[in-house]
Amino acid sequence: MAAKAATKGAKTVNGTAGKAALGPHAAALGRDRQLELYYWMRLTRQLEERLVNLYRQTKVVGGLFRSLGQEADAVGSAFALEKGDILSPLIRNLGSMLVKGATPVEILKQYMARGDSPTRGRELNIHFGDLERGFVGQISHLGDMVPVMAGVALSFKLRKEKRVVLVYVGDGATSTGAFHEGINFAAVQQVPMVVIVENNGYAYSTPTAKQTRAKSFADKGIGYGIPGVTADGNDVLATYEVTREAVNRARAGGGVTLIELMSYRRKGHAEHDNQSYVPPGEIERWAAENDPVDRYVARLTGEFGFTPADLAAVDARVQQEIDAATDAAEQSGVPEALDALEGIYADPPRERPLWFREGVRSAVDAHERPEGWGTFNAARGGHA
Amino acid sequence: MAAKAATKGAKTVNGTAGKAALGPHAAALGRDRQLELYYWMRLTRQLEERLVNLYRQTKVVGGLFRSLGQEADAVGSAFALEKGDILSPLIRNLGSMLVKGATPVEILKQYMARGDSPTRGRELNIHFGDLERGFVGQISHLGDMVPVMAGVALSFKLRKEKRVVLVYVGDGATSTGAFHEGINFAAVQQVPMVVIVENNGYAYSTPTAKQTRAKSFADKGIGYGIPGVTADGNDVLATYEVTREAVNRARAGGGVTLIELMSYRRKGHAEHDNQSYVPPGEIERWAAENDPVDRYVARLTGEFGFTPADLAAVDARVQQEIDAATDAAEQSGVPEALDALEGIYADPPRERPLWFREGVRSAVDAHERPEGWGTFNAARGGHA
Amino acid sequence: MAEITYLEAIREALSEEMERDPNVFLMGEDIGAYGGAFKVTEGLLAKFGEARVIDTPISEAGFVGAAAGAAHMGMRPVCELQFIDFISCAYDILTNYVATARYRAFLGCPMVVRGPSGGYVRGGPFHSQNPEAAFIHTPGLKVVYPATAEDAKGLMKAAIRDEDCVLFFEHKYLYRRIKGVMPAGDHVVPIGKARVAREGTDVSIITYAATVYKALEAAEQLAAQGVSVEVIDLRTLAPLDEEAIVATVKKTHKVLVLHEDTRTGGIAGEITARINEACFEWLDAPVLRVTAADVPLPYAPSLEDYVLPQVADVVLACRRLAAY
Amino acid sequence: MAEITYLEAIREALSEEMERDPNVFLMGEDIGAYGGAFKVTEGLLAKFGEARVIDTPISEAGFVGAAAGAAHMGMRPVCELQFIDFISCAYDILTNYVATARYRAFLGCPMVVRGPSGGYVRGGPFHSQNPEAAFIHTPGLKVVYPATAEDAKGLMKAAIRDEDCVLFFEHKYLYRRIKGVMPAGDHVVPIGKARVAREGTDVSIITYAATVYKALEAAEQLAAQGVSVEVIDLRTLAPLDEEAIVATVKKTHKVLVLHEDTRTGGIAGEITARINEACFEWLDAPVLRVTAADVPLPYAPSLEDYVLPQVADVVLACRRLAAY
Ligand SMILES: Cc1ncc(C[n+]2csc(CCOP(=O)(O)OP(=O)(O)O)c2C)c(N)n1
Ligand SMILES: Cc1ncc(C[n+]2csc(CCOP(=O)(O)OP(=O)(O)O)c2C)c(N)n1
Ligand SMILES: [Mg+2]
Ligand SMILES: [Mg+2]
Repeated sequence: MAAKAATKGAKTVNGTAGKAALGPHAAALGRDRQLELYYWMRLTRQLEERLVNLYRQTKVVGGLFRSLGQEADAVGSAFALEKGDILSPLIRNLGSMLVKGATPVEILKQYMARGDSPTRGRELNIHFGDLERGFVGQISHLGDMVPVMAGVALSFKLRKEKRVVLVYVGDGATSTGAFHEGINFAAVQQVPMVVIVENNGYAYSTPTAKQTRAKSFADKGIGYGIPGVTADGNDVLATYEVTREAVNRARAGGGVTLIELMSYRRKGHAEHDNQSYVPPGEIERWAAENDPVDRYVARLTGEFGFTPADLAAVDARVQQEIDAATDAAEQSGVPEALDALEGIYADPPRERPLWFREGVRSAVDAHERPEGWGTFNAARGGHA
Repeated sequence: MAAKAATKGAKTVNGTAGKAALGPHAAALGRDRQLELYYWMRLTRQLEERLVNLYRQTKVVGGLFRSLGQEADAVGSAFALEKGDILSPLIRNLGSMLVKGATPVEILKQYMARGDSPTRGRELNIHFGDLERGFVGQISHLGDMVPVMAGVALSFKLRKEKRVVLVYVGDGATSTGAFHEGINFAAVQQVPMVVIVENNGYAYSTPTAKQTRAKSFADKGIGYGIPGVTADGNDVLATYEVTREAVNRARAGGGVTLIELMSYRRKGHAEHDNQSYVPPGEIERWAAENDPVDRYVARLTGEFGFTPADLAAVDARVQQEIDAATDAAEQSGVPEALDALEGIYADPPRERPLWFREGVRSAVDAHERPEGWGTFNAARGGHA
Repeated sequence: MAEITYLEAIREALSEEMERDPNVFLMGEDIGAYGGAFKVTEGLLAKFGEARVIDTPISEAGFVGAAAGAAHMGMRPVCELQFIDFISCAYDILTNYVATARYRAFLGCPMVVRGPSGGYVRGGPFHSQNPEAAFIHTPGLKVVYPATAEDAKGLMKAAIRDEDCVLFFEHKYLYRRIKGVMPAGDHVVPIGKARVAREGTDVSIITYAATVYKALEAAEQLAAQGVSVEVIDLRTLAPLDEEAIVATVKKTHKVLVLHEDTRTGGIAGEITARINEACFEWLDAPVLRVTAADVPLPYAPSLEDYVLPQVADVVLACRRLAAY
Repeated sequence: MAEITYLEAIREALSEEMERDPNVFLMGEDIGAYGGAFKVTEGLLAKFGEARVIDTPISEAGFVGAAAGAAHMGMRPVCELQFIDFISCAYDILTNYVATARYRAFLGCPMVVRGPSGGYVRGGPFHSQNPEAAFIHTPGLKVVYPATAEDAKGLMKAAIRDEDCVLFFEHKYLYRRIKGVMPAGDHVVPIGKARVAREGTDVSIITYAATVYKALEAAEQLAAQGVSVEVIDLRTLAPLDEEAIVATVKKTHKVLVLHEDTRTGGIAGEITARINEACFEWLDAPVLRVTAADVPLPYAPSLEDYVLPQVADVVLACRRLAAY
């Protein structure tokens, strides 16, 4: 399936890179919005590159998860939402979160487990959210966000609010019972929800053929009585188009759509994964022939008539924002140990320290940094 | 959906009752086998009628679950298996179990919670099994049997045994995560398994339209990359035909098939359910126009040339067997209290009595019979 | 005022809360037209309509998860599990998603998950469970398990108003057997407070739900034998009312913990540990447990009766404590 | 003989058992070509082939359920959960189907469910769990949780040979930190037997898994302060080795139960209750607990360190007991 995805993706590119006919929604985007899409993709990529540096400096606590080569799918789909809509990202949806208003400094602090990070050091990497801006923090257990987001969408329906939910799952996560129960519930209730399956060819090391016998993930739609469509996830405009269509349908009361976005995970599951299981040449082929940023740049400078200087200006802005965010993040401190006891419940607002910790402000004075221990270690490993 | 099912079922009957073209497998059945099908359907129906009597006499402990109007679907499908194949029944598959060798006296003792019943009074109604004869006892949690039976089928594949698994789920049970995870696993592993969805229009009080938006349950096959077919579950030969085809494919290494059998639940979920939620006339219509036993009788005496006396002889045999089984069941005793502590583990083989029960052989001398308490009561209620 | 059953008290609470707060709505299997397997929600569809009484597919993880999402948005969902035994299918969602939402993501889950629980009803291993231990173990969840009709109503109202997820276990043996007169007005029983069901001086029985009545019956028999028994009905299992537990230990110095759940890993262990930590010096005897035996609950009356705690067991255990 | 790690010991056990018995096979996510998230199964695909090392879809209920079905037929499946935290997704299948199969249907489930467990690794709330309490509560399941490399191997071999389902928790903090020399021959450690990890006379620490090392380190410090500590490594959590527990209580009369799991509803409660019942008279002090705080385990080092038990906590608690 990975190979198949590769072929498919490649096919879209051959001869058509940057030239696929524009759908009506994509065609309606003004020049600002066209450039904005580039900004988000570039920001996603560069921010992850910065995280790689920080990770190598052991400033990232836990694993680092990349979306290299999948930026279009994340950005293009989230770009189809309106203010008030809510999405639930997955580990490769940094781009979606940025579009929805997450800031680079939040991401960096979060990865560095800082005390003023969005989860105050409680949760990993990009596992955080903000209902106001419109994204809900995922948990690790794959599939669980589907029923949860179905419930968010149900609240929109019950309150007759014209808002839409977008939930992302990976090809692997479609195998979970939670995915099934959630999407079926949403379909029956006809809530305003879009489900995106990001088919990036792998779930950790598992190729799609070992995940499902279905020919395509879009085929699963029929079993839930909802439309199922496939699009080229490495074409940011195609991604935007298909999502916008589904979002509009949902907003109009048309219920749930299942969208499969074809892409490819060019890095390992996390930085520690050496991708030994990937057939030789596959990654290189995708990088050379089907990089979503390259493809969009070609289109921007060709079809849409932007100049290299236009793009360079965006690049410079991105770089400057990331530098500023890094400085800010590095300055923030580690969480105060006693904060660990705050806010499990609304009432009581905090747990009492255990008797052997009364009056103790932190458990150990110098936090031992666990040394390496193979694939999982604090400095060089970690898992979503 | 219930209404739709009704229409569909009725459509099959109109003008064709007993006259649907025979498929090759059904056509190959000899006269003995044709009559045997009648025997199993009649046995199923009459045994349940006997259970109703016993239930009214409060001899049944817990609820009573009927398969009235669904006998063809249970019998015809199980009839497609060979010795060595293993099925997992649901609450409406008494007929399947009988075909696989469960005896009336076992069923009666089981419903009466006798000490020498197949589960020694531990489990309810038809929740019991025997690997030798080829049926596995279900648990109440719907959907769970799908992964379990996928594992039984996996053992056949791993050992290169030419055996097949048949697992039943209701329309309602398809909504469970376990169904999804199990069938997907089986499909990916290409194990020799047939999954039958008995679409009887309702899950307890819930009509199919509130269970799924899919147009048909067979449509779910495509999402798992396996064949999905629908058949008239009230035509015992059509049921046999479609199952036999799938069983043969599975045995030949062709993997999993999803079969939807259209039928109708003429009684309530259990005897206590008054079916107030069913549209007026629906039950009567099915009873009058689409009773699976009536339809098969018409075919036996019409197309296949059996005489009323041939059938009467079967009826008499059935009645006599049930009478004998009832006598035997009524004579068996209640479980010995201390048996409750036997066989949770292979080792240790039994639990020690709790300290306050040492030397005590039974907890209470006269077992209080809980009085009625609405929809759930020991004498008049119960749930699968 | 007329007496109503434990079951009717729950229905009354649901109905009153739905009237009071338009955000309250119900989800579950067969709760609409059918009124639920035990008829707890009977009449509520007619009263509040399909948008607020939602029949779901057979998807416990699906609709409990959906409840969490709706709760984040300020709705107040109440989920019925047809039998509490099926809460196992929502275990992941409840323990990983719901219980942690406030802590890891600052998202509230004001929701209730309720269902008929418990044995003594010949329901067999999958219609008789007492799954409280698995959830008491999960920080972030609250667990209540009322014994009286008054508490069933008052705790349900408190549960619906709570800002966090409350698992509300209803004992099906009590549904129609237990009755009470509801206090007038807005009757809310605070979560986290135990109740002295009977005062006594020699031995304390700490228990909850159906076994409260086993304890009371035993206490009656023991009174005739000169042993004065105090019965504590915990009502809330998480958070535990440690104050009430300590108070009764300091009063009688002898404790029996009684529960219908299986023995190993049941809540009695936790209570024993707390007593050890908080008031070991006041103990004049070991904390003893009367519980179900460690087996799946069998179906036949003779077996079920053997496995579950009975009045005679409680009497025996209290006599042993009294004589200690 | 050379030392090998705790992780290698597990791999060695799997490999030896697969060689010994053709019915043993492995299932899990990414266990084949990739060798598993922690590389426990590395090399086994090459050695035993695709039929015996099966990469599964992300379906914990699916493949754990399938393991049960295969086990009924005489196979001996060993399931890897990528992280034990995902066992919650198989909670229903394990507690309702697997645990009850022998009792209600006379069907054996000789299978092992194993996975990397525990904290101290900055894994955050969903990659650090200790879910043993939920399963110890379930009759029909066995639970082991080794602390040493020798036990990891020997218990794994026993688990695979057991006629019932064994949940095998592997502490990921120990995977590559702890080493041992494997005893020669067919090294099988019986399920259900605790181990005296250190002899002592003043205070007993009852613990298991990673906190065994916290206990040993504390014991070392306490020895210097004149307090002699006995450390019991339970190894098996279900069934509990009550004999070993009682023996140490009768020896030291003072007990600290130490576990990494959260406090409320953790196994310490059960141990405390058993001690109360079995040897209350021998207690010279309350049974105390050192455990994690009742919160989801946070990710940042300062927070994780605060929540989890540390050596200093154990020292403090032992000193309090010694002084009692
Ligand atoms: C229920 C569950 N099981 C296992 C895991 C471990 N795990 C984390 S990510 C992952 C692979 C996910 O693959 P996919 O859904 O395709 O997303 P991708 O990483 O490719 O974006 C696995 C198995 C998990 N998080 N949740
Ligand atoms: C996981 C789970 N949830 C709820 C139930 C309660 N329950 C028992 S039977 C039933 C309806 C089943 O409907 P269906 O699958 O269509 O089978 P049918 O009774 O129609 O044959 C329900 C909801 C259950 N047994 N398991
Ligand atoms: Mg993927
Ligand atoms: Mg049905």
